[in-house]
Amino acid sequence: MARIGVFVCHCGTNISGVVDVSRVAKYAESLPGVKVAVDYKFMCSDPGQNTIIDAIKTHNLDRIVVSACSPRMHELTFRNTLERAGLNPYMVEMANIREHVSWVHSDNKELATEKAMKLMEMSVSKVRRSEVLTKMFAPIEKRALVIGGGIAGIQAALDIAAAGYKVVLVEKESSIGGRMAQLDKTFPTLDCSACILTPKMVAVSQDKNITLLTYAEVTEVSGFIGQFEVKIKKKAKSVNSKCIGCGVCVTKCPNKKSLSDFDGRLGPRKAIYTLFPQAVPNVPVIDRETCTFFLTGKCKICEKVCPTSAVDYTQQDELITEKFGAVVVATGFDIYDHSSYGEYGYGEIKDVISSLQFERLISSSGPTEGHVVRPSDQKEVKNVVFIQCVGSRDESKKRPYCSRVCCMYTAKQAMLLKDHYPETQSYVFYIDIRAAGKNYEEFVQRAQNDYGVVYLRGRVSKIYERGNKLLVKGADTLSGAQVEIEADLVVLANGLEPRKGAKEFSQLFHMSSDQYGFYNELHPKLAPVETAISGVFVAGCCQSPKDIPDTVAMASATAAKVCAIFAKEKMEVEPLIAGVNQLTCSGCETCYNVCPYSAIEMKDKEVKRGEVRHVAEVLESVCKGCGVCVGACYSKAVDLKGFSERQILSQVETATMPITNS
Amino acid sequence: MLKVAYFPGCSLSSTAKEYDISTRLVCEDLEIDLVEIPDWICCGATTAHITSELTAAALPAKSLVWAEKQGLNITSPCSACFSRLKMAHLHIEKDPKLKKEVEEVIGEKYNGKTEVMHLTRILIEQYGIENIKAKIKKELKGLKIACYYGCLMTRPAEVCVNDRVENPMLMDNLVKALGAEPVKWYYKTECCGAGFSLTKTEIARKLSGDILKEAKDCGADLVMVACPLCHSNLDARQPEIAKLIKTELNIPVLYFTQVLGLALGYNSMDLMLNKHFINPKPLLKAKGIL
Amino acid sequence: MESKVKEINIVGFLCNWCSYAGADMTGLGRNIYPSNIKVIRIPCTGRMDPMMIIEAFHNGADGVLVSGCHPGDCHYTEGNFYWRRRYPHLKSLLEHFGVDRRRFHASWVSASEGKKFAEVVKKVYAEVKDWKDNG
Amino acid sequence: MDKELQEIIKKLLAEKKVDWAIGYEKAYDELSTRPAFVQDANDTARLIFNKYCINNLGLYLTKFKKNKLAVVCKGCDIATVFELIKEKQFSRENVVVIGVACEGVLDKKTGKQLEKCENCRVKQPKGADFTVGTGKDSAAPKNFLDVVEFEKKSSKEKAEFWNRQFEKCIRCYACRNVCPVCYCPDCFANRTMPEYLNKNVDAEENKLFHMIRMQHVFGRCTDCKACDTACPVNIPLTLLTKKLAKDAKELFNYESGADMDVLPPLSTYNEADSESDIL
Repeated sequence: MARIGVFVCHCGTNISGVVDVSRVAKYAESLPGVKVAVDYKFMCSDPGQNTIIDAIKTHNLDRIVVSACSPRMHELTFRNTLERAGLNPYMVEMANIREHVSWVHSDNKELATEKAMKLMEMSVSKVRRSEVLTKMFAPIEKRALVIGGGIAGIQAALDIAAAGYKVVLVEKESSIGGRMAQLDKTFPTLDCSACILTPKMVAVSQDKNITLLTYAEVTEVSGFIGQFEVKIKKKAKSVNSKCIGCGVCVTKCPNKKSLSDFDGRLGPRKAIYTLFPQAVPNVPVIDRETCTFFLTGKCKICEKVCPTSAVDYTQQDELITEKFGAVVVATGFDIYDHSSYGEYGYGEIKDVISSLQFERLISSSGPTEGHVVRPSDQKEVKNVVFIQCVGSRDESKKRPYCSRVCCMYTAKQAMLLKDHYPETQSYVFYIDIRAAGKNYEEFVQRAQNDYGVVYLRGRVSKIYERGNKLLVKGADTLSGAQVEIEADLVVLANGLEPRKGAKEFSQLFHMSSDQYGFYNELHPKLAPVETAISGVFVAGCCQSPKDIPDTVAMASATAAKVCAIFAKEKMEVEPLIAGVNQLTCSGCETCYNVCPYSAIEMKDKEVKRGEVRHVAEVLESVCKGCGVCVGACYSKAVDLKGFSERQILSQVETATMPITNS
Repeated sequence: MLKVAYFPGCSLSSTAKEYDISTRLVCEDLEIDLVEIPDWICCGATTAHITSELTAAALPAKSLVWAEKQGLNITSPCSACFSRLKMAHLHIEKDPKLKKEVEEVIGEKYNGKTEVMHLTRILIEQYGIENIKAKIKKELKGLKIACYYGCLMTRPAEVCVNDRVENPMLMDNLVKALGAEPVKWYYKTECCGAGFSLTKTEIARKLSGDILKEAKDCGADLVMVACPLCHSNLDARQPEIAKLIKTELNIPVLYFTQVLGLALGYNSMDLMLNKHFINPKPLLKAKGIL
Repeated sequence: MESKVKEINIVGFLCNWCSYAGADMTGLGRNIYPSNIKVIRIPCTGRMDPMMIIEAFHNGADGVLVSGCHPGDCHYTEGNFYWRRRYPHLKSLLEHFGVDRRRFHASWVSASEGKKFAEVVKKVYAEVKDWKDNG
Repeated sequence: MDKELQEIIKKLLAEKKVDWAIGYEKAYDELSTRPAFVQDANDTARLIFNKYCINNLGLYLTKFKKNKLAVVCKGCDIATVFELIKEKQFSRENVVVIGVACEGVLDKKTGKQLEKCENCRVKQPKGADFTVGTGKDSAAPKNFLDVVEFEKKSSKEKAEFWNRQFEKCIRCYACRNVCPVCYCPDCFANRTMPEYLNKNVDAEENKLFHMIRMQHVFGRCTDCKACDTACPVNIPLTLLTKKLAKDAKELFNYESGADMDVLPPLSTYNEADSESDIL
């Protein structure tokens, strides 16, 4: 038989000013199982808590009801009180007679008191059905997996490594660096992208805690927080670890048939190549689809010229399986493919280029060594038109969102152009200027005031090729005029979208994504780097478009989250989770279908001797205790600890019974 | 045998008679069965759709329902008729309330089973370029043609099925198949100003002039069209435009069915080439086609 | 015949993260509402087992209110979407068995909508009273 | 037709494609049939199909889960089989569905055709592995006229109607026991902890049982009428099961057992679901 103590709080006069607290306590004494009931001025104060501890000892109580304020306020306080008194912390229930009674029913003290008595009684009947719950612990594999070697992945890896934990950084290209490595300068400071990125890339390669796997991809994931098991495919590089990065092979390779994706396909790329001069690791790879040797069986020049015999044509793809405790997903973005824009020439007009192509053109390590020339005839440019919101804020292209960085990089590109070629004139077509960020608005103002960039508010309706010029027709909605500009080059501000294959990738982790394919964070405000999958975090543009400072901040945030997991010896898991009675489970998979966290596993299990059944099982470290499975289970085999069917049913019964003995 | 309901419309019964004649001729030659809708009524352009949504939908619905009953798709060579038929269909499909009203007005059920296809699509896509090629009697070698699509065939984007709104290629591909050379130009879908043809003629003159000049600059021998309104602007107004912009234009404007007819071996009289203001015969003779 | 205030009994199921917090907010704002509602805290409307509602009516509750986070705001991302499916089905079934539709309600109340919670309770109270008085 | 049916089953048993075949056989009089369980290929001669084969044999599939089974199904019974497969009670590979064309079945008590057979759209079975005979489907869709009529009553009238009905109920649980989707290992009605249901038999308690059972089979019940036919005191359970079918269709455009790829309505959601009635 339960031994229950009921403690009624006055909360100064907050409660007692409306509710007859002594009557509530008196009524409590009449309830079955209640051994003691007292009222006190401030239950949450030290003396108040001590009253509870003393009563537990004197009356040998095993369950407590505190009639006071909202459990959202003080449930934790009283759980700790119970723990100090040597009771299981989950044996306390609170009756909310302040927020839900005295403060809202001050118009009728009699009814307020009766309701307070009822709520207290409901808590008593609930606590009588409470079960001892023990905090659970799960082991943690203290190694982190970071997927994506852009600035987000680099930062996350460095931060986690700095805390002393092992990190594996997986990058699908042959070098880390990501999109930031393609950029020339960065806004709003105009410092050189490579200059600030390269040291971080080198730091990654030199950090003893970081294992760098480039030219590699994650292919399979199982397990859960603390215990992820991940298969990684290391693609054959055809160059082994003896390589010293001298680059002779690349120089001598006669095959330059392919175009460099890194350079926006504006320049050639050898069959053996490093992504860019500052690549980390500085080890070239052979593209077997274009290499003459792999196609025809002849050539082998790279093997001949290599001073360290590092070229190895026999290398095979390798599949490795590793265990991780937490994962940071930083898979980045692609730019919107503007070939869907007929009015800009379906991507077929050579001198209408993407923003990333412009970055490569103006970069001194780019295909033209920093000379901004027209791709069609390599001539220098004079008039350049920039068009913003290409694949952003465009309902018709199903891209209604703002890509956040285009206003800024367009201003930057126009300024850089003027710096390089003072005689050029830039025009920018825009919808709105979105320059929210430290020193951002000032930056755009500089472009307009100091650099003479002409901003036209409106869209371009058509680009015509006219002789060797481009005729750009558009509207300037501020003056209401039709504008025609004869341009040498048109640069589109392509919006940001998820990497191709982002949806398929998210399925590896059962992460959810929005309609565009950006990964969903757990909560848009209060859990922006967590995902619905415990132990999997997101950083950078795979979650939504953002600039470099936000990306870096987000990456560091994920690192903090990962370190917080790793800092514990074992992982503590709230015990208020679901559990399956497998004897009554019918194996219909309804719970498995509805669980938002993939915390249900279906198993063929011997539930009775000699009887193997298809049944559900809750992954305790994954379950977050929402109870959707309980609401959905018609076999009534799943239950939720702390909010069990028995507890709620008893509350329902008590709530509908009239008050007795009052 | 390809069978399709035929909606000629008012232009093809009057100012664009040659379009109607050449269409029927070409289809007969290619063995495409055009079933003229008996008692076809006005498509509604442009008075209906600027005054009443219901009338604009109900007028074409009548013809659409007839075609549906025959189990036929429906075509019209006139871009305006095509546009109205197509838009009415799209509007009715999208708006259940309108559908109900239309059904009440026409007194029949509208199921939307009939597809509205412009004649270019019927010929080039359904009948097929390869099949046309097989029937060619005379290759139109050396003829540079600017294919002009105008607005009604291509806009809004929903009507432009299987082609690119901003740079349509259907007629260009046909021209190539006939042995002529399609000119690469950018004014394929620019506005000819037909909407202002009678009210603010100077706008129509300016816009049509731009198109003709661009065609000429890009080296076109003739402009090929698929719309009676475009034709009247580009052809009938050409002399006054030439005077206005002080440039000699003299660039014949033919319907695509006429060009196709030439390749199938028909002569000037068959195709009513004499009906044009800019006489195409000297050019065609010079190229050895007539 | 008009029923006495005391005779009306409403059971409220509020999700912990939005509506329960919203009801707390009602208290903070001292917005008065009928005391007939007795609140049971649940983690999420997705936890709402339809059996509990059937049992509540069976036990003699005059009204039931289930309140959760607005769609898209669920603490568990999608729990309230499942509830949003159970609700119309359950309401329709209960009605078929003779449980008047004025007796069973659902609402979305966020943690900041203290005033709204008071309004919702008033509305539910009025509906239940209307049923009790006028049949 | 019986011959053809027997041959198919004989072959399946002889070739060891299935362990058991479930069909119908003649019972104590001409108007009675009962389920027959055949294990021996030489024992198939007793299998028949006629207009008195009212049982939904899908019921027995969950009781022989470990075996490979062949089951004789009327078009309407196939929905049950599909629903059970969807609920992972067995896999499609483990059951051979032998569809029999059906011109409607008769309730031998009344001699009348079951109401569900009137507008039957699966007289010709769909989705079966073998089909015997040909049937002509009704062109008219299922109608819910009686449910609509009942819905017009006031809630007081409805409550009174059901109270009268459930006063008759003796809680024999026949309705549950013949229900193919009532396969829970431990029915809530039998539980003592928590005690969802008192064990005493009275109108209120009986109504609670039926309300919960109906809620539990929502979106899964194929409206096969097994419960309605089985009820010894003639409670019109069809008025409830048809309501479920109507609601599933109207609220969620769902038809139990119709589409193997669509999850039951309460196992999924759509972000655009209606919230017309939510405050």
